[in-house]
Amino acid sequence: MQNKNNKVKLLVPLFSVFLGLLIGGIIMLLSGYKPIEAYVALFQGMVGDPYFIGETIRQMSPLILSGLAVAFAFRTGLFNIGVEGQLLVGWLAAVYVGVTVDAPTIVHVPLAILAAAVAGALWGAVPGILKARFKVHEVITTIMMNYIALYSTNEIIRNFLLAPGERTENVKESASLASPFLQSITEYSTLHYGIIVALIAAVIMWFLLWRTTMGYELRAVGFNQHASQYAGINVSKNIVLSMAISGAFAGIAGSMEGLGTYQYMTINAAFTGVGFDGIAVALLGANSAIGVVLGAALFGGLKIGALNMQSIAGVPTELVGVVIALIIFFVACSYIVHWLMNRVSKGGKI
Amino acid sequence: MEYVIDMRNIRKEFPGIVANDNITLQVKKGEIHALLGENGAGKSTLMNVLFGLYEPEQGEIYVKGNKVVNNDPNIANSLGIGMVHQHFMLVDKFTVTENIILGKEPTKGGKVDLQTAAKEVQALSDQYGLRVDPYAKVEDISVGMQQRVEILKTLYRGADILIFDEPTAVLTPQEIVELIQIMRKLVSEGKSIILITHKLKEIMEVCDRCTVIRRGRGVGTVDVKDSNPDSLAAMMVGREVNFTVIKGISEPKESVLTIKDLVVLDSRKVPAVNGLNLTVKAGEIVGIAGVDGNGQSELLEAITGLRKANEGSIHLRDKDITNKSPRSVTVSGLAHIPQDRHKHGLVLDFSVGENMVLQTYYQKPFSTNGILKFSPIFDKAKKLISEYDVRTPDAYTPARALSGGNQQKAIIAREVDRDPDFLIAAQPTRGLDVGAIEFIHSKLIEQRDKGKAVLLVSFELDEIINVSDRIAVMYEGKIVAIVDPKETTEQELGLLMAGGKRGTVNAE
Amino acid sequence: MSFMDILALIVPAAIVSAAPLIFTALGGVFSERSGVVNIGLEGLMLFGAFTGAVTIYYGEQLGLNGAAPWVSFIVAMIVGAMLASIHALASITLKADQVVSGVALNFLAAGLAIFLTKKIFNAGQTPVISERISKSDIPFLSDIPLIGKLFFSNAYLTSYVAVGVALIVWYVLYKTPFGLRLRSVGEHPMAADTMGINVTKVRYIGVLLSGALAGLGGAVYVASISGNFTHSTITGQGFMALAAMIFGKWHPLGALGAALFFGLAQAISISGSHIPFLQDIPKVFLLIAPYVLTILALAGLVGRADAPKALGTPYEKGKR
Amino acid sequence: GCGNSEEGKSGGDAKKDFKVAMVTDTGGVDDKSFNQSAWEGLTKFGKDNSLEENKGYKYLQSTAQSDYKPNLNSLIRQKYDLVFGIGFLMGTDVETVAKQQPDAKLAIVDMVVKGDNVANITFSEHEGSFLVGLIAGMQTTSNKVGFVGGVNSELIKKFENGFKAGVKTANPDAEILVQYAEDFNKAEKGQQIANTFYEQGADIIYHAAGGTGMGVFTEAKNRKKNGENVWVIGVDRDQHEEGMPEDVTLTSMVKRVDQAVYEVSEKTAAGKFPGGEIVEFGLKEDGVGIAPTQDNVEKDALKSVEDYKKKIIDGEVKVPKTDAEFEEFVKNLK
Ligand SMILES: Nc1ncnc2c1ncn2[C@@H]1O[C@H](COP(=O)(O)OP(=O)(O)OP(=O)(O)O)[C@@H](O)[C@H]1O
Ligand SMILES: Nc1ncnc2c1ncn2[C@@H]1O[C@H](COP(=O)(O)OP(=O)(O)OP(=O)(O)O)[C@@H](O)[C@H]1O
Ligand SMILES: [Mg+2]
Ligand SMILES: [Mg+2]
Repeated sequence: MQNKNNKVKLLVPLFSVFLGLLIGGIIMLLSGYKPIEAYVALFQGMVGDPYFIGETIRQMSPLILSGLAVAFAFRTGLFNIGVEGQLLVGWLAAVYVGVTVDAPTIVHVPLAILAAAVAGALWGAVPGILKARFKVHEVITTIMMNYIALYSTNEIIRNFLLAPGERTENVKESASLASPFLQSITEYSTLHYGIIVALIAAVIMWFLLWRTTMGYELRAVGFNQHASQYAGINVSKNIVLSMAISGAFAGIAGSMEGLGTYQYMTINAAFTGVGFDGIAVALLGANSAIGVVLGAALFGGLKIGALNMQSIAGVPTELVGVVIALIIFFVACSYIVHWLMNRVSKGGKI
Repeated sequence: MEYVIDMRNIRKEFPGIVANDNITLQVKKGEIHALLGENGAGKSTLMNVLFGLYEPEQGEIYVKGNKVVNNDPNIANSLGIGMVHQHFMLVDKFTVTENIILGKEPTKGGKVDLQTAAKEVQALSDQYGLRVDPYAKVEDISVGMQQRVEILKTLYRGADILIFDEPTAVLTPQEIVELIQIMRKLVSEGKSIILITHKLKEIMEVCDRCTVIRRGRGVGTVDVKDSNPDSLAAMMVGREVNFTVIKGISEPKESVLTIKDLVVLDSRKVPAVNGLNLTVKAGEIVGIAGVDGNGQSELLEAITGLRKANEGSIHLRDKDITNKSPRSVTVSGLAHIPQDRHKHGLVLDFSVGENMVLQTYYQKPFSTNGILKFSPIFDKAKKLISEYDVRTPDAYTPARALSGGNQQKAIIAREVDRDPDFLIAAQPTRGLDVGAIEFIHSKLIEQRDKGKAVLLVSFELDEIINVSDRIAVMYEGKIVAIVDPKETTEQELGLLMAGGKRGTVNAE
Repeated sequence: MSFMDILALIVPAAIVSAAPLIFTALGGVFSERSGVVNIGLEGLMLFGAFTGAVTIYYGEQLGLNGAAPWVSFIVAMIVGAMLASIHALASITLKADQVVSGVALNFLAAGLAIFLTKKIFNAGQTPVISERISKSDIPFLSDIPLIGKLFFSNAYLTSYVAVGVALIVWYVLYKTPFGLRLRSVGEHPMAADTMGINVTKVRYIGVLLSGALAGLGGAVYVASISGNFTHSTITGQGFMALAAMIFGKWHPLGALGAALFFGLAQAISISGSHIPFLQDIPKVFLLIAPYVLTILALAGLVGRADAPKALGTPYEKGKR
Repeated sequence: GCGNSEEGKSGGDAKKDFKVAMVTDTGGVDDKSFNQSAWEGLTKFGKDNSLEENKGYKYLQSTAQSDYKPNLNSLIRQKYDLVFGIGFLMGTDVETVAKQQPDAKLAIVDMVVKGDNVANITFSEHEGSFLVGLIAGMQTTSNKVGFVGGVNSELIKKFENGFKAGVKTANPDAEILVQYAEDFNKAEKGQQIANTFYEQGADIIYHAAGGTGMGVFTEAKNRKKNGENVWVIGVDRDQHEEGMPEDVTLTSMVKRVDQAVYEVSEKTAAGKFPGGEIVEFGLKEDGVGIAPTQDNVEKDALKSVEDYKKKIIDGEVKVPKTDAEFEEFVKNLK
């Protein structure tokens, strides 16, 4: 019984991916592209050789973290659309520490990541406080905080950290997550040690939520504030805490960009999109830690693979956006996937 | 055919359970027909089938002699069937009138004609003596009035067959009296009523016939005048049931709870508790009798730390717990079976096991240094589940999946097991069947006999009189009288609860 | 600059930029009042902008002239409703999580719109359209002293349509049987069901209307402001509309007010460096002012907003 | 995915084997701006040398900043002899890739980076902006003109200061309003800024603001329709079309990225890759200038443009790029 459930749990997403690709293929066919060639290129571009594997993993790291941020808040009954803004302030904090502080790597890297986490946490805590204290809906405040983060970080870079090229200086070697070793084994991909940070964060999220009294309180408040209050749990504190932890994950996602992928921060003319992608990753992963990691792998892989699909088969990268959307739809409508799976398995038997 | 309703061999399954198994129910025109059964026996399910909310897997339904296929409340409405649901089907933010006309709105030029509608509602409510304020918002009116709105909804649609699913579970004694009068009036106008209730006394008082079901199967239909509460209970449970609570004499000792001059404001900032004094001693059960809305909820919330006390003091033994947090009050030795089990008592999406440690999860052995220890938690839960006979597949099942009665047992298990000095039980048996009530009452008395102080708040005068050692009557935020249950009657209590005076009243 | 001049600068600008938000937020009101969360407003608006740009472009080719934008509005509404039907199917019939479905809709709309643009025009953006909605003074009304200059001169007709639609939505929701039913379905679908209301149908209508209005919002944006559709034409306006809807407490006139408030805050922020007493404020503070003001307004004045009770929960017959 | 690309005699002179490609920034290849212009240049080069699209010359589009490096790498791995990164945002990525792949030849537009195997292509936007500034200064009837920038940055500052210098040169009394939208994609912001400018009496606005600039056109068209005599000066390419049918485009400052891409490709194919050099395209190189559509520009303004073009090319006039240089420039005018 339990076993069968687990099997279905795994089959639904797999089947959803299949259906998403199938419909994506039909769209390609209708619009005059060659689906097989495109998908071969897509797959090649995800995991076809060490270089692409490196890029896919690199793309995963911030996605895992922004997905965790959304998922964590979701688990405690909050919808954090503000991951984007928390990511930006985390990015800036990490780069600031990376540029201005002198320290050995063993101190510098954790310090810079910590700075990102704290910055993200503070940024996330604001909507938490507003919700706990004034009952303001977190969806609006997090959207507003995104814009505030975008303009403020740009202004801070412009006034205090500007280097030629509309960006900050590179972070010091000692604060960098980049790894010549990882790059060399992946034929000079941008792969860096951030993935380790992201995976540790996933374990932390799981552990926090499911193995600690703090997680017990957070989940209780997420499900039923009245009962939590009755049980002696401080509801306001937990709302703020939840948003702060969510923001911390988002902030660390920013440090992936600042210490790993780019080594600097640019003046952003628009949002990075990583925060919004995090919503999709969290939902694909059913808000569980392991699900988020897998969701990020799929999402990141498809996005990287799309570049190769464009390059080799000439199919616009946007098609992958359509496929991702379809996959999310099918995961969400697991009902219809179950139904189709039943049809298929029955048909197979007869 | 003489039956207005004739349901034959109804079968209704839910995933993994047969809720109705070959049940037959026949209702005569102009009668009040009781439907009796334990919690989860399948009463509501059967009525929902009749009302067209569920489609049965098997069986036939005849209404007024015609076979019907009824898979939509619209069809039920047109057949003249109306239902007052166990959980009210009212839109809180709408007015009384809006709730009543919903789905069948009178219009004038495409616009809902609220004025005409309100007039109609007023006329209807006058006709049957169902006092309602057509313009009041449902969230602002009493539960009793909400129920009258539910009844008006069915009458507005011209129903002549009415289903009442546990209407009295949420009413005060006065409201129950009114409801019974209303039902009589309805029947006298030629309407037929199906009444679901766990209160055998009510069945004896108003019903003509009674159909009993047990675990989804029909046990039989009897004429009420040929039966008595004991026989009905035995039919329903399948064994003899004790109604009179067996308890020894109480031996009160030192004061455990002492409340002095307490003032508590309600959410509209009006004093709901207004200079209240009360003591509860070790080894006694004090029952608080009172009409809903006289400050009982606010009193309990102030004691438990959920609401701020504006004046006065509350002591638990020697400890001042006035305006302390719920956590520190709990730690001081208070346990609380809350009035609303879904809102306060349980985190419905947590497993039964997780709910069992709702106040103790942070203590040893359930956690150390902030890390949860699951085996002690679930060991504890399993022990409580078997000790208190909580019917659940296992400790890992979400609390949501349990029936109300079993949810209540789980709460009681958790609260009593913490071995508190002082136990508050608010409406502990609301909506439960007689078997479950019996169990809960015996647990309360067991606590008393162990030397604990118990405060029981209930709108059921039966319960108050049977279980309490002392009764405190609460009226307009004060304790207006303390009476001895052995020396009082329901009539006297009812009078006091309505603000009447008794010779010498000494609120200690 | 006199105070009147400042107002004359800010108020019309606010009204101009608010119209697309108003339409989209009103769409949100329909969907969410029926109990269906609609995070997909952004995607619906984006697809509306795409549809609007394409329709106007081909409308020009077909010689529709000044009628082209208006035709595009109708087409965008139809297409928006069609796109929203995916959200409706997923979240109402298939009982999918409504947030998930809405997020998927955003991805779908963005991907599809650019994909189709590339397919149709062989370019990442549509051509610039010539036929637009143009600013004009409203006859007579613009001659009223004070008010005329602020509210009725130099403005888009679509802005007044937006205000009119807000009033209509209010009337529909609060005065008609359909509105009563729609709201009841969002508050307590089971109650509505027992009253013989077809919950599924009403929710479908709510979601389709949201698609139509959000599509209209996007098309109006193109016809009155951006003039063409690119991958960055709609970036966040749908989310702002969502915020306006919540800010406005799920009430059509509230959403209208909130959208105007956003427009006003934005206009102050932009004109700030030309207004005497705001001139010396560092630019970045003016830039973030609209968002900070919104948060302050919410915390200080508006506070708790009660969402429709059944918002976000799929309705299953017989489930409690 | 490069198994089918034949291992070849690279570095040969034969143009047949020469392969060249570019990576767009997030604007996309048809942004009606410098990406598109670069692609036009590359396409012309391909056609002129009868290369096959997608084999001999091609582009890759980036949807996010993080796509730049993978895209650059991908093209190098497909053995393209020269890879362009379009836009200063790609600077660091080009630099890193160049370091990692010393055999590859790269070029970056609008930016200067380190590396012997990178050609740096820059433009003298300030010189072109100076010319349109002259026109604005001469043709304003209100003595007030405006400049709308996208995101405040060193690059856009070149546009601003060149423009202001041109205005002041032609018309020392003119007032110049300046505002940055801090966004390249917010048409409604562009419209509101333009509204504010026009409302305050400006009659000509020069924009360097990408999609935000679309709002400037919208506002101008509205006003022209209502009888006001207002103008917009376009940027990067001839934006005559954006101003139609109300005809509000006075002229445009064009930046010939196509020209630059073509020339650098040609040089490289001929074995003269300008690695490590800065290739500056100014007025002299025809890298910047005013658009071919000049119908709305008055005769004497055009004449003045010609005069100053010559002076700038001859080094007689040095156009300011930064705020400080502009201050200096204005001082010297008096
Ligand atoms: N929606 C449902 N889904 C699954 N099972 C259900 C559902 N509703 C009822 N059941 C099952 O059917 C049985 C009968 O439930 P029903 O609500 O009819 O009991 P009842 O007799 O009305 O009980 P009570 O006296 O507590 O109201 C229950 O034991 C339950 O297991
Ligand atoms: N969401 C659900 N999923 C599965 N079973 C359910 C669900 N809700 C109720 N049930 C089943 O319905 C049965 C009866 O529940 P019900 O709520 O009617 O109990 P109750 O005693 O009447 O509660 P209450 O005191 O709240 O009226 C339970 O046995 C439970 O198993
Ligand atoms: Mg029931
Ligand atoms: Mg019950």
